[in-house]
Amino acid sequence: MAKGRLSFHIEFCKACELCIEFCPDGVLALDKDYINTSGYHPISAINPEKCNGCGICALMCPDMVIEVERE
Amino acid sequence: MAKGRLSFHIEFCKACELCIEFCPDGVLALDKDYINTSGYHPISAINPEKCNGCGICALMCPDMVIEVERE
Amino acid sequence: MRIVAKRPHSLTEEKFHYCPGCTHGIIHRLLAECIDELELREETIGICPVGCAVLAYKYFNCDMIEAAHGRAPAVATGVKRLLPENMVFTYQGDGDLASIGMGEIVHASARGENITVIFVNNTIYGMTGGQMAPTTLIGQKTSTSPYGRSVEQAGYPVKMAELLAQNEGSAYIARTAVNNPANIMRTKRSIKKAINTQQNKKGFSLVEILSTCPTNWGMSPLEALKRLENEMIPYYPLGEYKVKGD
Amino acid sequence: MRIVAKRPHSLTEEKFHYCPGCTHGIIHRLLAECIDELELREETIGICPVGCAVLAYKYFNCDMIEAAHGRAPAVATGVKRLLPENMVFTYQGDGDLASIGMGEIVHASARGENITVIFVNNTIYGMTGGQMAPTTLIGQKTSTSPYGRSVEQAGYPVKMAELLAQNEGSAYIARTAVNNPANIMRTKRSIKKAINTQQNKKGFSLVEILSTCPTNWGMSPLEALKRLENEMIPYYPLGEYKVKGD
Amino acid sequence: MKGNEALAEGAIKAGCLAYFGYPITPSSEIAEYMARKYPKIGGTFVQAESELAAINMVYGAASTGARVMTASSGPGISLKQEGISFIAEAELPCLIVNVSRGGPGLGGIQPAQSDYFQATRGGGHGDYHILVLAPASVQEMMDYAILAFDLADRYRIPVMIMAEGTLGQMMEPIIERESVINDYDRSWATTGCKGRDPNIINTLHLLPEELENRNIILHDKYNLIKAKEKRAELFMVDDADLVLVAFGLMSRICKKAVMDVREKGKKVGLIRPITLWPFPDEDIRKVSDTAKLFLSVEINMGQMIEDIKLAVNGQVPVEFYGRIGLTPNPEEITQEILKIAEREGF
Amino acid sequence: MKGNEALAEGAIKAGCLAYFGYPITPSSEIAEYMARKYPKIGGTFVQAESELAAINMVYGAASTGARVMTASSGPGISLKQEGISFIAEAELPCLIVNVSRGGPGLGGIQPAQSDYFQATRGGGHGDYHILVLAPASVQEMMDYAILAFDLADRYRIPVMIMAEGTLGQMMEPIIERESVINDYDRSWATTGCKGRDPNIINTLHLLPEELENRNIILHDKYNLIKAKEKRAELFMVDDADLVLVAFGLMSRICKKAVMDVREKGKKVGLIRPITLWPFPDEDIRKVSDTAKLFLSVEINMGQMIEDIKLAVNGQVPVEFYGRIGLTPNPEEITQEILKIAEREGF
Amino acid sequence: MEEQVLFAGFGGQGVLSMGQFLTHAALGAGKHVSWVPSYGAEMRGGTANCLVTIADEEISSPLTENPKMAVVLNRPSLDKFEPKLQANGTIVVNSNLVDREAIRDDITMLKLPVNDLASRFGNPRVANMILLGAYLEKTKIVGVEEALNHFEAIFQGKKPEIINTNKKAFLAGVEYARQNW
Amino acid sequence: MEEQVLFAGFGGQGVLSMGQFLTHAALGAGKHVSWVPSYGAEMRGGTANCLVTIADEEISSPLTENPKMAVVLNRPSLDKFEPKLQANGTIVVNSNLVDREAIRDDITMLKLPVNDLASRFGNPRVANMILLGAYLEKTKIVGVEEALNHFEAIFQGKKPEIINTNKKAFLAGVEYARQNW
Ligand SMILES: Cc1ncc(C[n+]2csc(CCOP(=O)(O)OP(=O)(O)O)c2C)c(N)n1
Ligand SMILES: Cc1ncc(C[n+]2csc(CCOP(=O)(O)OP(=O)(O)O)c2C)c(N)n1
Ligand code: SF4
Ligand code: SF4
Ligand code: SF4
Ligand code: SF4
Ligand code: SF4
Ligand code: SF4
Ligand SMILES: [Mg+2]
Ligand SMILES: [Mg+2]
Repeated sequence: MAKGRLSFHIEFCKACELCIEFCPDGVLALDKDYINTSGYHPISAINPEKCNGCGICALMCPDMVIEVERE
Repeated sequence: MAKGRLSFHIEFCKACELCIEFCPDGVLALDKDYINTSGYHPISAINPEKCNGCGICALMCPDMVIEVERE
Repeated sequence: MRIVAKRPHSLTEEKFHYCPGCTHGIIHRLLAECIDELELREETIGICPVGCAVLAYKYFNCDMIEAAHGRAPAVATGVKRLLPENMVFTYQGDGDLASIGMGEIVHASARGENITVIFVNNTIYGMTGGQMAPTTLIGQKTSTSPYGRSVEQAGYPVKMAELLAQNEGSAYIARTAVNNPANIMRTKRSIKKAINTQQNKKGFSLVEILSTCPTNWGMSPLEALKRLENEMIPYYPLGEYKVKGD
Repeated sequence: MRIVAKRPHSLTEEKFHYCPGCTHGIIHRLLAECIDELELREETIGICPVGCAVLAYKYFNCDMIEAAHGRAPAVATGVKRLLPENMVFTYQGDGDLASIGMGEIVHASARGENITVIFVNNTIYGMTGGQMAPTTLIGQKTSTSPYGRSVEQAGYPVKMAELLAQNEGSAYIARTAVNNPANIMRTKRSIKKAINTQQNKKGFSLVEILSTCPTNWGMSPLEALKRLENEMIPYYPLGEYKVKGD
Repeated sequence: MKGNEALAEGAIKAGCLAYFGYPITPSSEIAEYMARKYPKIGGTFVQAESELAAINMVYGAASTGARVMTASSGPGISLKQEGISFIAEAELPCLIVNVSRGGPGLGGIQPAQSDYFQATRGGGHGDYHILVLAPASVQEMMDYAILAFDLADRYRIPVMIMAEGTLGQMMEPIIERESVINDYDRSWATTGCKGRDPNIINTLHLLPEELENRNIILHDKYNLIKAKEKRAELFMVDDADLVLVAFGLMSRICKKAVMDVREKGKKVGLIRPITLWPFPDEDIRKVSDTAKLFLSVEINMGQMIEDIKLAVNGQVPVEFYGRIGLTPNPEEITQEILKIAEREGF
Repeated sequence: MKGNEALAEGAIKAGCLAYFGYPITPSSEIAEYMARKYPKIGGTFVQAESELAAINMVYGAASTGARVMTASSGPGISLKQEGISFIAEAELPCLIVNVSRGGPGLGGIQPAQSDYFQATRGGGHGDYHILVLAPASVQEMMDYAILAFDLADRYRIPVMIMAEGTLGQMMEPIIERESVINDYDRSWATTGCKGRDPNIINTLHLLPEELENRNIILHDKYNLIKAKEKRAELFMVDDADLVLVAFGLMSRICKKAVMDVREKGKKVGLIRPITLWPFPDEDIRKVSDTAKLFLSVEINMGQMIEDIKLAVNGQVPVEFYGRIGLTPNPEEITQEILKIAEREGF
Repeated sequence: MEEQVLFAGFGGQGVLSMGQFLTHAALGAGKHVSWVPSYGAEMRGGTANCLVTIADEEISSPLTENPKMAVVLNRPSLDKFEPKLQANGTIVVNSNLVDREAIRDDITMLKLPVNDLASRFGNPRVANMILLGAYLEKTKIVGVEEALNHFEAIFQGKKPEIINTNKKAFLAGVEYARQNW
Repeated sequence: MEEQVLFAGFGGQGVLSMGQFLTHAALGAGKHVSWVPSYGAEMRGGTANCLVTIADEEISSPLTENPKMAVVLNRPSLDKFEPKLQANGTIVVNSNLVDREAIRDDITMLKLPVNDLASRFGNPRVANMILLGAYLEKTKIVGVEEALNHFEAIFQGKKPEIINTNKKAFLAGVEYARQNW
């Protein structure tokens, strides 16, 4: 099964959670321990290993925070 | 057969000839012997006896020159 | 003897300034007759356009307002919102309504403004000397389309009746013509229907009337009627495009 | 490893000023991806509206012009007529395009102007703080329809795609949405089709995109997507309304 | 209460029950206030599709003899110019509010006074004027709205209230007013001609003589207004060497500066035009007999200064201090005053 | 050749190959001329759906760096005010023609000069100016069109030619000009960013500092234009007691009157402003050292007289003679001059 | 020499083109000319008029309220312009549409039954040419021959038969003036 | 007495309502008050601020470039307004989003980890109330009790639980100020 690798431009994240909602594999969550300079808890991968690289999160993200690569 | 009586407000006539064209009984013609103050040869009835009072001439007249009565 | 035809009360005694054979005159008379027959003269407030009918306020024997070019529907909205029980009509040419006034007419229709619009489409700007209108037919020569209107340069003639019928707010939309006695009678019926629509508070009503401009078409009044019949009606089909039930 | 998703070249590195979860951002990205894929960045001239997307000139990495409120189609006409080989697009909100800009958009379409219009319909005036738009749904509460939009007072929401499809000059007219991955992909396909239409000189092309305004709807981004799906799509059916063949 | 809301409330108190407008920052709260209030009191609120439609709806509504208003800002006011010219010619009373922002072009939404020329010289075509009032507090936003409708009816003229965006946005406590509504002749209104001859509202005059005649009639009216309605507030001008001239919010800021500088013993005063048209030139002329120098302080690049110069007519020099985008604050005005006092040895 | 046609031909000679406009009397012949000519020479003629669309098409077309123009009159020019403010802010070169008619409102189509304030003070919102030229003959209609495009490019500013309707309608023989087209920097134009960074045409400045900065830049440009481009024609002013000031067609009529009165031995002269903005105030100031009285003659109720007073600055009295609808003719100007000479004992 | 003549009549009577014809003829004769139409009052059905100024050197003012000469084709125009004519001025009238004598005794009125003459050519549109012919024959502002030479130039693009009828009409006017004035 | 305080932060942080709350409270306390928002720069995502002036008699100028006090919720606002503060002025900051010390030594900086405290209430929107409580406790421009009395009036229309959470947040701020400042 395909594997994906994620990278985040967290300073651009506005914590809208659209990516989280639409990720089929529950890979994503907001990082409650960090506040970016815009004052938001940015996105993070809680279980990156589950990522299949489908790119749906990036498709839904209004702010192009997420870059997805796939094997 | 119905008879019509015509009266003309000749000062309003602009000699457009629409009434003449549409009169079914060839009752009307321009009066070449008179020029109204607007500089037009106004409408006149050349054979009034033929008028059936249908009112088509008045219907077509853009300037309400013609008044039609019918028996 | 009974009177078959005479000048309606809803017109003043003023002589029209229109060119010989211009059918603006016929349309004025039809509208005035409808107002007479519905006994609305004293309740009516009319809005004139900027166009050859700019002087209509001298001809209609009721309260009249001269609007800026294309803005009659907005002016009518202001009047009607404050006097909802009065009859409010606008009388507009194709340059006035379909060109500069496009925004106002589409929105008056979308809002379902309870007004009646008499739209005189003669495919040209009469008053200003025969420039192209949005309704000018393909190939038609005007002073700003001297080689004939081309699609590349000016696109396609707009069909206002069809366009406005799209709006939910439009309650009565029809297109008629005044090129012969039968069509003139139909035009009168449509105008009356439009006014009834307003009286019944159903919403926006408009009658697009195909009309002539002998002067700027460079034709005799009779030739002009023929052109209306042979060239305009085929492109602008007559009929009722929207009739809202209750 | 191959890249599945990354920032398109046709966008600058600027961070969007849009509110969290506002789908303006998604639409920007889709348009930019199409420009990338068609390799048009250096041929493109974009016109921004006055609305929340007023700063789009900072985001699109191509020549950009900021137009007066509602006039983008006229500005685009001026550009396209002088640079017929360049790709010209306007990006407009529903207040900009469907309210103040109604005259310009209807005429650009009637003229068959060979431009592409990205029409972002979020049923509200976002930038100015949530006033009613012509597209605001019946019953929807906004700062200028605080008790919910009523037909009596404000008439019916205008359906621009349906209206503009009427014009002969319109070559491609579609309505899409960005509420889920599938619709987002469809939206991208429609945008690309619209640009192709322009490249093939077929005439006016427009994609109406149903979008969200979490801030002025008073909803979370996720609730906003739900509203788009449950309330907007039923009133504004998705699909292609006009596809001109050759 | 926000300034914009105070103005809207004042209009309602003046019996204005019809609002036609298109939203634009920083004026939108006026429309929003009416949208909330009118449904409860039987008023008419229409969000027009554009400023053009709005001003022409006002034209129509005013033709019925009702008290009506619209509000906008910057670009929106420019779009209304054709309509304003028509309303002025047709002599229809109404209120037009410009909660002004910085231009030109789209500019910004910062407060500004850069529409002074447009308001006082007629941004539209033809020889016409509108009466222009410039409030300086939230209280005056309400009071002048009431005053505006009375003046509009008295002279059958469109009245403009021009207020900087800040004034529309800021909150201050206010005293609610009860307004006396004088009734004026409305026999000219188009309300349906039952029992009378038809009325006509028209601005077309094709005959040269007729057009000239209309312009003379308007001109005479404008002269009458000039004779009767000039308003200004004079503050510490009697012994002043340096007299500041400023209107609206700017006048309030200048007042603070004047007080601060007076404490330093400088003889400085302030003239605050309340009517921008007609401009209170006599007041300024009189003061120019004793003052040594005028300083026009504006939130623009220098517009009212022309009216001051025309009033002073070369008697004493008139200088300018202004900026746009950023509103001059009391501290910098104080500095400017001291600089001049220093230079001139006041 | 009609004045309007001469102007159109001049524009073509200046390399203007794009016209966007909406018809209105008495300007329509310009559009009609372009509609006939352009198809033959590869020009772009678009009859816009409205003046609003027209001016915004000009905004777009000018953004590509092309020479473009529009023409209108009275109400149409009012509708263009928002667009003109945008074009001025964006510093786009273009030509806007006002073949003026009488207002306010729909008014009439008689010649008039009652849009003077609108043209010189900016009828639109914000602190901006446009360069305004006033031709007085059919020949100048052509010559100034050529000049206008050069000035527009040199200063990246919209230029307006303001001509009375009569001038647009009348026929006079003219000498055809060949125009030298200087080439100016166009690197700012939006033509697609191949091989360079993207260009942006924008008038939005949300940050106060940015907005202020923009206004200062514009202001400096305006001062430069004031320093370099003021133009006027002086006629028999050296020994004149009474100096008439008139522009456009009116100046020609006044010239005749001046000549007639000179024959009667009266010392009368004429100053004819050619640029209405920037206004040739130095010329007038200089003459005010020797002249005893100025008479502003306008086809309006008195507008340019303010600029004359500002220039004279109280040195000598400035009087006004004008009417609207009817153009003052040489005979009545002569009478007016003699009346004043009589009264003042010149 | 600086002459000013006013042409006035109904919208449709071709008064403007009458003036334009004279303008072109005079230009051909190397004069300075200005033609100013009263497009102002010229609404549909209204009256139209134009003022032609012909001079040897540059024209100072193309406008005047008191022309020396006027050619009027209808009654309203006569009523309007007779009072404004300069003393000793000349006014040419279409006697078919003008049913009165001159009121002033310090001007000369020349009459011509234009419509009657025009009907001879079956085309009422040539009325203006008849008047112009008579007018030029009488005033010699531009020589009749010179005018004839410029017909083709002025009517360029028009069909030869049209040009011919107009020439004939023009000459008929010349003839009438010779006979009756 | 005429005090001016500036509130600044991100668009969404409720700085404007913080100022409005103070305005209403002060009005309730019978003062002259003006509230001026910087709606100017307040674009989506941008920074917002408002200036509140409280005085005993009529307010001369509602504007100033140099307030005596400022409450800033983020770093950009601190960078922007610290330099403008009057000498001996006080600046209150949200230490969660402001990661630096004061640069000037002639002003007092008071810190408060607003986001941390707010998370206790599960609702980040109350952050502004926490700050306000602390600020009032410290400055006494309006008495804490007086402010509390006006809560219902100010929040009228809002749900009781909302009002309560805000009150709690407000008091938490007061408490924090007592403890730490
Ligand atoms: C703002 C403005 N623009 C242009 C004009 C000039 N104008 C007057 S009428 C008209 C068009 C008339 O055509 P239409 O509306 O079709 O009426 P018609 O004369 O054909 O009946 C135009 C362009 C104007 N008066 N005002
Ligand atoms: C002439 C003019 N009128 C009004 C405005 C104020 N204004 C700016 S944006 C806007 C509407 C924005 O709504 P929309 O077009 O739907 O864009 P959105 O913000 O929703 O994306 C308005 C009314 C303006 N800038 N210019
Ligand atoms: S790529 Fe797919 S699986 Fe991976 S995080 Fe994004 S949405 Fe989830
Ligand atoms: S969609 Fe984008 S902005 Fe929203 S939470 Fe996910 S990464 Fe952040
Ligand atoms: S009434 Fe009928 S028959 Fe009589 S004239 Fe008229 S059209 Fe002819
Ligand atoms: S239709 Fe009327 S105007 Fe025309 S000729 Fe007949 S009567 Fe005269
Ligand atoms: S110009 Fe045309 S529309 Fe106007 S009156 Fe004459 S014929 Fe009728
Ligand atoms: S206001 Fe609405 S449309 Fe504008 S950015 Fe915010 S969410 Fe998007
Ligand atoms: Mg028409
Ligand atoms: Mg929107």
